[in-house]
Amino acid sequence: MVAYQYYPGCSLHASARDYDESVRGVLGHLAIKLEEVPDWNCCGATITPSLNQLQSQILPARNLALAAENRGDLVVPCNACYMSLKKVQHNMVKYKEIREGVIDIFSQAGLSLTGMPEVRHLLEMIMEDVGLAKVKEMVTKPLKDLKIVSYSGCQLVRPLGFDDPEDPQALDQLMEALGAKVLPFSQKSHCCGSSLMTTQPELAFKMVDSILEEAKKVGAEMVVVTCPMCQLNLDAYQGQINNKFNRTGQLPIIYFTQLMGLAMGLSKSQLGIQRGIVSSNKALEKIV
Amino acid sequence: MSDHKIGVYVCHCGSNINGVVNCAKVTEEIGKIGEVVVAKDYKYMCSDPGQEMIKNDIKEKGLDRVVIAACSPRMHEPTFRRALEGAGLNGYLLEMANIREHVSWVTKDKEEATKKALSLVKGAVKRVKLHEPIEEREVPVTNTTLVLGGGISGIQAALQVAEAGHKVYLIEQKQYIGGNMAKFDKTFPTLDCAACILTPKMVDVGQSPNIELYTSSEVIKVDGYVGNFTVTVREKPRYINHDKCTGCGDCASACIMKNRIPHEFDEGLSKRSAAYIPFPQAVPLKAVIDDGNCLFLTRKKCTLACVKACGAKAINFNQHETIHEFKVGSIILATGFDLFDAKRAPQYGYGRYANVINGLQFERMTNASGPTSGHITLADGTEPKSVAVIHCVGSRDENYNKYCSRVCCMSSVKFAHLVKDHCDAEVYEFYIDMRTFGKGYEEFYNRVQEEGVHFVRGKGAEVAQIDGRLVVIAEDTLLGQYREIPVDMVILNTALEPRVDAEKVAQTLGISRSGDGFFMESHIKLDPVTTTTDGIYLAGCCQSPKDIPDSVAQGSAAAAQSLAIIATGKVKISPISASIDSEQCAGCRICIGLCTYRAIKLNEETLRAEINEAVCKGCGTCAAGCPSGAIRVSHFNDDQLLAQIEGVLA
Amino acid sequence: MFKDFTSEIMSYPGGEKITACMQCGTCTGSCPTSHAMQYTPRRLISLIRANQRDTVLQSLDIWKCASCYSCTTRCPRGIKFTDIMYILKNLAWKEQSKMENKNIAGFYNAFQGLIEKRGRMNEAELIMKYSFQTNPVKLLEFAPLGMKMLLKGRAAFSAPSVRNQVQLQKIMKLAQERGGE
Amino acid sequence: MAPKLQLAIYWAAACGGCDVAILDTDEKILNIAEAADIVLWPIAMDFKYEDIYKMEPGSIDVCLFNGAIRTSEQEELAKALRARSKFMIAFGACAAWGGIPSLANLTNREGIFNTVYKETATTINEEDIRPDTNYPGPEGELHLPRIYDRVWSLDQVVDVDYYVPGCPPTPETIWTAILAIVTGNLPPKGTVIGGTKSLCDTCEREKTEKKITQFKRPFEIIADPKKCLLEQGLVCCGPVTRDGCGHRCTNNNMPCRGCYGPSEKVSDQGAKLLNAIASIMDVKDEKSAQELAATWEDPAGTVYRFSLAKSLIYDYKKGGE
Repeated sequence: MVAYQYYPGCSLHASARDYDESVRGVLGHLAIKLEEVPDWNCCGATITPSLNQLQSQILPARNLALAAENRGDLVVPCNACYMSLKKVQHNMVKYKEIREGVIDIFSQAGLSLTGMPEVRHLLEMIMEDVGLAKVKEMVTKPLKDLKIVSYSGCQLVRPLGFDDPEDPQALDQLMEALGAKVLPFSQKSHCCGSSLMTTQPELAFKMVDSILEEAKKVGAEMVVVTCPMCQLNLDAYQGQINNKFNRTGQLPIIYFTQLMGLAMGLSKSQLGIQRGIVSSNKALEKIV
Repeated sequence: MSDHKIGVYVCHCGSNINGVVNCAKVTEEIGKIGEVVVAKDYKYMCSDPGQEMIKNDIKEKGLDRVVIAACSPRMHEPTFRRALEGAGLNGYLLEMANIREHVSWVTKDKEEATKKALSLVKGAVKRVKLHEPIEEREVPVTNTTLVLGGGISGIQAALQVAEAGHKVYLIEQKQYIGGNMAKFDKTFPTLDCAACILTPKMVDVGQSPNIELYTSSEVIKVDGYVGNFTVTVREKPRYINHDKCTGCGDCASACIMKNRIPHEFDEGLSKRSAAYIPFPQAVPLKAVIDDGNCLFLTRKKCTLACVKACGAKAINFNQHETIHEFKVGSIILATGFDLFDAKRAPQYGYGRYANVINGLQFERMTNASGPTSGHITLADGTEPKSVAVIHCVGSRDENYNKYCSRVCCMSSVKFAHLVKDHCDAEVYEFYIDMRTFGKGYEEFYNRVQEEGVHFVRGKGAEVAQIDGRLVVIAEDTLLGQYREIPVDMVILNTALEPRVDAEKVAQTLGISRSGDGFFMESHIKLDPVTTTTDGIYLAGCCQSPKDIPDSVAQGSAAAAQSLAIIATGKVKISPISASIDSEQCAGCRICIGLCTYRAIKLNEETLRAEINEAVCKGCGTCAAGCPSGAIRVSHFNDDQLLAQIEGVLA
Repeated sequence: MFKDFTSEIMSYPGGEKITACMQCGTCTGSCPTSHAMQYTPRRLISLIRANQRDTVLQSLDIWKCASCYSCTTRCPRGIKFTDIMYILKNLAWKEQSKMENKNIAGFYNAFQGLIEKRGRMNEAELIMKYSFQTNPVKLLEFAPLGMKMLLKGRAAFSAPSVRNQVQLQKIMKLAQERGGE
Repeated sequence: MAPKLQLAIYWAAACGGCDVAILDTDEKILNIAEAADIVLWPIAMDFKYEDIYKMEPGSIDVCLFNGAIRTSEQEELAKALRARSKFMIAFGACAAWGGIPSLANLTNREGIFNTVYKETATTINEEDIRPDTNYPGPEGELHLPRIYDRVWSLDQVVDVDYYVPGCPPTPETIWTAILAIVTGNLPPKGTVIGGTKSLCDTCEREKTEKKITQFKRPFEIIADPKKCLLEQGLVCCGPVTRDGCGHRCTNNNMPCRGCYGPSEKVSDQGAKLLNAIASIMDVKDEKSAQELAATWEDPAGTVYRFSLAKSLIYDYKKGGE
């Protein structure tokens, strides 16, 4: 059994519980073992870096230090956490003053940085380590005729991501491997507004609306996401946004792992599918 | 102890050196060294009086070695060598210490600079003692020229050499000459019709008794050296007998692949057959068979309708490739450029949105003999009511190419004019800086401004398609506002890039490329036509992006270089070269792979390496790599270098 | 100290290349929120280079960055503008007097406070804290969504935290003490 | 009958292998004994310093000096013997170019002491005691030799007449040297007794154009016995090393380690080899060069295994402290 270290991030223990459930379900099904990083802490997302640069290095660095105690790559399902962890790793290599600052602070708190694991997004790991061939092999219920758009979001592909920052391909390829019909979508890596949704909703509403409207126009039945933040903004606020801009129609926002699970024959409840604010029952009728 | 008589001359270079380095102090200190009989400093050592001073000292004081502390030897070593020779001393008994570029220009602290200058001069003194007199050699020149590339600059160069009465081999990779210019409609700033000015030159090439044209051909090997190259050329089979083909096009009409293959000459905007005439003015005007798409050649399954249709019986599927070998005195490289593939910048929607096109596609669209017969049309056949031109796609951008592609500002303005001229749509130009530097260019820009084109200062950031309409997103930086401007058509004015096979060509010819990937000239200002390999010259966009006037000028300049060595009849070869001590050579072959100029070969009988000193450039790479120390570079041998280091460190 | 604002920005990781800007506006054109900014990203660079420190740090525009990194990816001169936005926010935050928007300050305070205290985030708790710090009426606005989330099992009310809180608090405090750079 | 040769054999920083090598001349040792009186040979016979100091200048005909110079005692003895010997011979790689002991020059005295007296896993030295040159013992103050900051070859501290290369020198080489001295058939001063070509030159393995795609260590592959070892990724010092050893290593399918020192035209054995190997690494850019270089275990210890003391990167001309 291949083993990875798992950094779920705060959301997956709360608002994105469904993501966590489907991740564990699918990877279990693929005989991949996840070991949760012991005593991990919040990555600081985009908030801590806005307030205090050193703290924003310290938070992810502590996770990297804890993860370094075990073996295996560090797999991260959340785009924001992925970017935070990867960026700190990058900074620690590139900037001597950051590296020394972090190590010095750690030494005063009994923490040592013995090494750093490879930080990889869950999608990256599935594409590169599991591979499309294996995924196709595991599909028992192809998502035939399910029309989707894949929405990678920004921090999966920028600035240090593994896919093309303008026109990411991995999620499209994975969804096609599951049998879904992937529609052309120009906003694959546009931004969902992230935390602006709370502080400046007028900005975030417009961003989400633009994404949802294009998805509807190209005829998508669902939007597939790789990040709990994207999911929350697109799903939970969809009602309010529709009201504000007088839009009709609702689009379910689903995690890619949930569709993987369905295609591989796992049950809806096992994958947390009922937890979407916008129900996906209708869209999924034809496959389940 | 050797008893040399060394003269040391420290140049002030006005205040260039003396402003930082205390030249008098350096002179005084160096004069204390025993073998230095003369030490002088002077305002301009390279001036006539400066040189006279050196010559007189050599004659009067019997100097046998000279050290000059001045600028880079690249600048004035030949000058001072001539001075030594004028006084009867071998020019290689000279050593220059570069106290300008290496000291005064890069050091702020005056004391440090003086100290460093003194060290360098001491090194030079130690070294010059070990210099040996060496002689330059002369070799005869073959009076033929090979031009590689049949675009406008290659054509210009070939015609000029041919007109001077000398033989030219013109090698073109495509089936026809004319290059990119043949695709244009109008040229800036005069709006001359490209075909009208280019076609006569193409015809001249075809008719000149001094030009042997080889199309569908490429250079696969170059041996030899300046004045005496042997070039091997592979001519691919064309499956058409050129003596019989009349260029009538009957084969094209008959071909069962008709209208099924994207036509390269039309940048994919039209479809062609597998047998076709490239374009009506093509030289040579002969049919071409596309071996990648011909059903007979690829699958042996075809009714051979073309063969039946050809009245001249010109089609011959039994042709094979031919290898030619030419002896030439010089080579002119004019291989042109590739257009940046706009798909590499997906944010502009090229390849995704039908009405996003590149500049060459627009050229074909406006060309009267092009796919739309000169009409500017959208994918649905209608005329656009608004057009955006985005500058700098793939240029001036760290993510793609850092350099400015130089022609796009002007061609964009030309596009704007042509749109106004053809269909009077609104035109938006998205630019970073307008660079209209040539003769008549600013005036042309001014004229197009007056035609009512909207110039938006801001780089197009993205092209979106909203409700079926293209939208260019950019900041109007003069307004300081984010803008979304809806248009019907977007023209991406993409970068000019080094050709995809530039590295291969550079290796075949043994020349270098600069950081941007274009072929490297030997001096960017004073020698932009020659390469670092003697006898190989550059013309046109293979050296850097340039417009037609500049390409033509460089083509002529390259021709002049080639004619110059033919006129002299002989070339001088630098005496600095490597030699192999066959007693010490172990035949390990390390040096052979290292030599960029292919000057080293293994003697199969003795199993020792041998150097062709005429080809050797004296770069020293082999000497550094030779593990047994068998290779020695004259004028740069280990003893001399170590002595210099010791002198500097002393 | 610093000669001017430009050298101050350049001294932080990510701010190095600010002088390379050629004012092409690709950043603004790529930014999903620049339409709502008084000073677009390109103008902010101009203002920094014109040494208008207060204008920049007092601007609410810097708090409109969503950290999507579009500007950074597309910048033709390799300027990491997202990182520069972070630097600007750091400086503005340190000089609190320059922070005017209560909502923004409240949210960032609430988030940071929770992390410093417990090391992990809880959205429900964050929203409550944020609302109390700014305007408790907000709670009513969030209530319907909160209810939905609760019903779907997506709200956790128990406060999650790291076990080694002492260690986490210590390293966060040390980082804070070092001037937040 | 001519008077017997007065022969001294001394060792400095060395492993003792050179002394054993003299015995390895087998029955020829008897011929040596016949031709020479051994006046000094610490490994085999009992001598005191006073015995040496008592000798007159020029009273020793030949001194075979093996080992490098790394302590004050060794330098002192080298000078004392030089003063009393007609011919001073740097015997073996250590005396000639510093040998393996001179790899210590990659660090300094402090670094070596740290390793030996502090950092090794089995060392317990809580008071951080370091060797000292003075020790107040019960019988009075004792003086110990001082260890130098770096290791020198013999000719960096005294004038040397001939060099006998090898680690250790082969019996054939030793015999050639002794024969030359006994018969008075002397080559020019400074000559290295050995071949005049490089080992690579006389090596019979088949050579083609070289490209190293991966560095290998001898235990990792079974090398093709017919082909050039360097081409198989084994770092062989043959190209830069003097021949005359009889190809003992390469004949046994092991790469040359360079113990016969730099060949005739090579001034810096390690730098030359490093240069040559860098030239044939099959790489395209800096990154792939770094990746390939990382597969090479201990480059400095490989190219400079026997000659670091003579490397140009140090101030190679001065000796002593």
